[in-house]
Amino acid sequence: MSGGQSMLFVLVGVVAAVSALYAVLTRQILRSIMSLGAFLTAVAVEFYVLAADFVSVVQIFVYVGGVVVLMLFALMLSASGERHPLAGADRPGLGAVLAYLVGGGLVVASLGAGLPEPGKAPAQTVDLLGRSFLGGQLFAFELMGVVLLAAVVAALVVARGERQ
Amino acid sequence: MSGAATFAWGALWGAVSLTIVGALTTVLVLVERKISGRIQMRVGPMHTGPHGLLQTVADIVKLLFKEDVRPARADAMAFRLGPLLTAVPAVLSFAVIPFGAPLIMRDLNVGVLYFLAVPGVTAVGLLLAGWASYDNYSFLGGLRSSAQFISYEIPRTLAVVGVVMLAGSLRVSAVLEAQRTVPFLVLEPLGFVLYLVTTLAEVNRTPFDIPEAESELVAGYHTEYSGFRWALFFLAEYGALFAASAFATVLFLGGGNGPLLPAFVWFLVKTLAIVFLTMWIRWTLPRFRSDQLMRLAWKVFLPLSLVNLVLAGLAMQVVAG
Amino acid sequence: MTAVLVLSAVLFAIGLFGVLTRRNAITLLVSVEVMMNAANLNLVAFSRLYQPELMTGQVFAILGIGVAACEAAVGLALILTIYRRYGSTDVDRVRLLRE
Amino acid sequence: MGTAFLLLPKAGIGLLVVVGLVAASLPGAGARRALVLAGALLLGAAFVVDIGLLGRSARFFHEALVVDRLSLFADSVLLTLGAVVSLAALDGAVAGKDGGDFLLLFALSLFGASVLVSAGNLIVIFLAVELTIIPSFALVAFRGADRRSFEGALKYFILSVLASAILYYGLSLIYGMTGTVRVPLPAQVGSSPLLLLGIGFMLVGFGFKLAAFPFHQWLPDAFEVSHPEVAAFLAVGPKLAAVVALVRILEGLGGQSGAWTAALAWMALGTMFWGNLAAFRQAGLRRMLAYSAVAHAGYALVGVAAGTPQGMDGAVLYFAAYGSAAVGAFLVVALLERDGLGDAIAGLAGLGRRRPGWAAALTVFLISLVGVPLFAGFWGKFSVFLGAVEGGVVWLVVLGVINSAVSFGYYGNVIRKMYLEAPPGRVDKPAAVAGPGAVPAGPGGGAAPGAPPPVAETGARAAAGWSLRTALWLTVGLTLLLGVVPGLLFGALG
Repeated sequence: MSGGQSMLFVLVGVVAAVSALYAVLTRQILRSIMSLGAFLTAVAVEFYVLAADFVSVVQIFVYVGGVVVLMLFALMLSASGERHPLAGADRPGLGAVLAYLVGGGLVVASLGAGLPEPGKAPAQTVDLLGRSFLGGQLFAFELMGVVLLAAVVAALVVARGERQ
Repeated sequence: MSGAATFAWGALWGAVSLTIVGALTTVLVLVERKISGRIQMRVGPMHTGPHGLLQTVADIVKLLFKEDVRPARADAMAFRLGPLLTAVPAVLSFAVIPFGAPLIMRDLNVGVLYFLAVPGVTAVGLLLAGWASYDNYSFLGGLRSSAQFISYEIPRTLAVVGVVMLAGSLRVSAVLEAQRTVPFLVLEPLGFVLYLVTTLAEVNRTPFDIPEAESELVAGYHTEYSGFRWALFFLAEYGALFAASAFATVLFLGGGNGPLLPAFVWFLVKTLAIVFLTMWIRWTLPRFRSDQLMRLAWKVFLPLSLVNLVLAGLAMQVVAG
Repeated sequence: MTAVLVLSAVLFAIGLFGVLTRRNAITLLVSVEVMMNAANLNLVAFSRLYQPELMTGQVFAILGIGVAACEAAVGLALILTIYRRYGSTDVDRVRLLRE
Repeated sequence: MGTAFLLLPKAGIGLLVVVGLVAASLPGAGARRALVLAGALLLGAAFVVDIGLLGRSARFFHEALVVDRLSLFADSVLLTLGAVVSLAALDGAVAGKDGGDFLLLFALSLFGASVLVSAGNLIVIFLAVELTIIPSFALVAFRGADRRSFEGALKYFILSVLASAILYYGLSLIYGMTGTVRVPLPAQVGSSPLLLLGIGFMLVGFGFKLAAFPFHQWLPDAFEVSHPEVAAFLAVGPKLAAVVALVRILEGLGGQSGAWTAALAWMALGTMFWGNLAAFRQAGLRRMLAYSAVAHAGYALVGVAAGTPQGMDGAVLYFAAYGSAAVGAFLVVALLERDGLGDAIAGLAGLGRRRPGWAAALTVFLISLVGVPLFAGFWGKFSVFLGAVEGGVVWLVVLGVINSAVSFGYYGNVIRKMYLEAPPGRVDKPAAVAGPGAVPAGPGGGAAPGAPPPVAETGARAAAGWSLRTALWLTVGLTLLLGVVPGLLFGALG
């Protein structure tokens, strides 16, 4: 990464971290989901900065256009009671300590990892991805299709079970 | 390109896109009213300016100065975000539209996919707007609208995949290059029809304008909006319509390819022809019912778009040899 | 490279914190998505580090995004069903089973 | 490809998915049942093929799929399990209106497990784990009429996706630190802290899938509310697959890295103790079996923690040995439930006289679960502990043996109830049977809102169809056969 790029990376990274934090902290589910949307978009930008443009667009397509919309649907169809901020019942203490420990450990380990800086990224991402999907990773790609089938059937069965 | 230059170029293009979208909306609304007038044997707006040419300009001035009304129980943040999130994707999608050889902001590796992905965010805006208004009509409109949006996104994407197969690239310039001799309309007629029809559903136009079916839902998700925020919805609708038509030109009509005239002109002519087509459809066909609409998406368009993929494969064989 | 790792570590910790402290099913799902994205950042960055022309990390990330969408679809169907029965999406209030 | 026939067993499960798709779109119950039966026979045939292939190995799809000793053995277990569970479900879950969906979901999950045992790289491992669990959420929730089933499914879901996220993060770190997604991990990777953290996250993720302490909370809830057939499947299939994948990943590291071995040892220890002690307190048979399933995952982990090839093999073998008894015990639960007897342990009093066959079968299973010689379960424990001794973790073996002894307490209690206690009067109303003992734990058949309505005894006997009983006696036979001729097990693993 060039100097400008790494500065952009850090900047967008701060945006991502802040929106992620807001998403898990706020007591209004709608804000949480919207903040998640901002976070996902920021991560998509990070992907672009890391020269993974295809992943970046997939992130927007599937996550922001798909998952966030699904979550909003779920929220709105179950909305009546949840318009107001959630009441207590959260337990911050222990979770905060544990998350802090894990995060701290990871950060320290990352700082000490001493990985090399990546070289120049290939420009023809789409070509290479296509070759990978239909070459070395063909099996994983096909398996993904079965996973999708499973998810569709599972979601339908769960949603239908409730009608009986 | 260095970071700063990219940023400056992006900002410039953003401002230009916004201006284009604004101007386009102004013109297209007027054109639409005139066309609807002709089709229904009326004259349309006539009073402001010669032949009513300034009518929409006056409308915009009015909208800008109108009071911004917000229902008392509406969720303030969501109410503000809703129109923004519908308008911004429409503007952003202009980034990959090639108005002419140099007139494209970014010829992304993944341009075609970008164009399909970015407007997808609109669904979030529609849902938010409908929900935030705290109004049953708005809420139903928002839900229907985004459900429709998501359902039609699938056959639409698959219709475009056919073109991508033929072009062998997701890059907009490569798609255009591949059509230098024969536009894909010839090789992919079914794909074109699918794209056009699903696009009508995506931009909520008749016969797929369920979310704002006036007779049932008042004005759908934007029932409670007024003034500038309402104008943003309009901007989004016409911006998206123009962008989608422009992309139809890129994908199926060979973009700016054409004899004699400069690319820019050809591009505009083709795009406006498609825009006219959508308006024509809008004012002549009746509206579907909500459940019919969903059935149509899943049981007709989805299978058809799969058939289209097979046809695209055959077309590839024909082109190859 | 370090910047990516640190960012992803921070995001992972934020997501973990959310999972451990929040009790609403939808917010839990939000937190899990944050964690998955932290991993995606890692994968994309590592993809450039080793044999970038193979795109292994990016392929992994794309499939991971798909899996996350699958999980979300099934989970939200479940959450909606639960809501219709209990009138709440709060995990603590949904409690007929006991230890 | 001259070795393509090695994929035949997996193709059998793949075909079952297709059968499930057809069954899901058929309206008639009769045709559906015929299809399920055909599916069970298909799996049986695939099992025979699988046994015939033992000892061969090959890699497919750019090494993404590995067929070898471990995978063929695991597939033979999965195929048996699949056939038994489909048979058992024929009159149970499949009989309902959505029976075809059940078969489809079950087939998909089984397929995921079968891919997982052959996964040759981290990407496939992750996807296969997901393919195993995503349908199982719906399987757990399948008993739609009972509102608690959705609650159990929600808990299962939340912990599972959390585990998936942690596993995913761990895998991303492992990929980053080793530079490859191939498994087993290369041995010379060294031990950078980030890699160790990655392995740690992966272990936590698999710990959830195995329901190892302290990540076990989902299992009792999920098992209590689901169809007993589903519990039987979940107790063995996904866990076996997860252990095989874990063994495959760790194989390359050997006993080289001490940190993760220690972590696994503690995990195994906690799992055994927690499962066994909690099982003591349960008043319901199902919940007791669920906690015992937790404990048994602990025994298997002892083998993985040993870090020796012998121990790892033992861990894989453990699930085969333990499986027949665990599945059988849940089938007895299914029978009891269909008979309207509920599943309170107190209600089992006098079962030895009222249902001698079932009582005998349950006794066989429970003894096998304790690990008494000449029953299949013994050989599982034997090989795991042997491997652990070789690996130098004798203390873990001692504690494991103590745990086995402890577990006899609650298993024996059930046997005592069945044979030594008098039945509580003539039974006409099962609710009365389930009465006092069931209340504290709340799982009582009669008390739950959606539990099957009490049926008159004769009608119930007819309802508990031949297929379920066939499945039951199959598992009894398997438990005894593998117990008396353990060579079959050891030979199959090679």
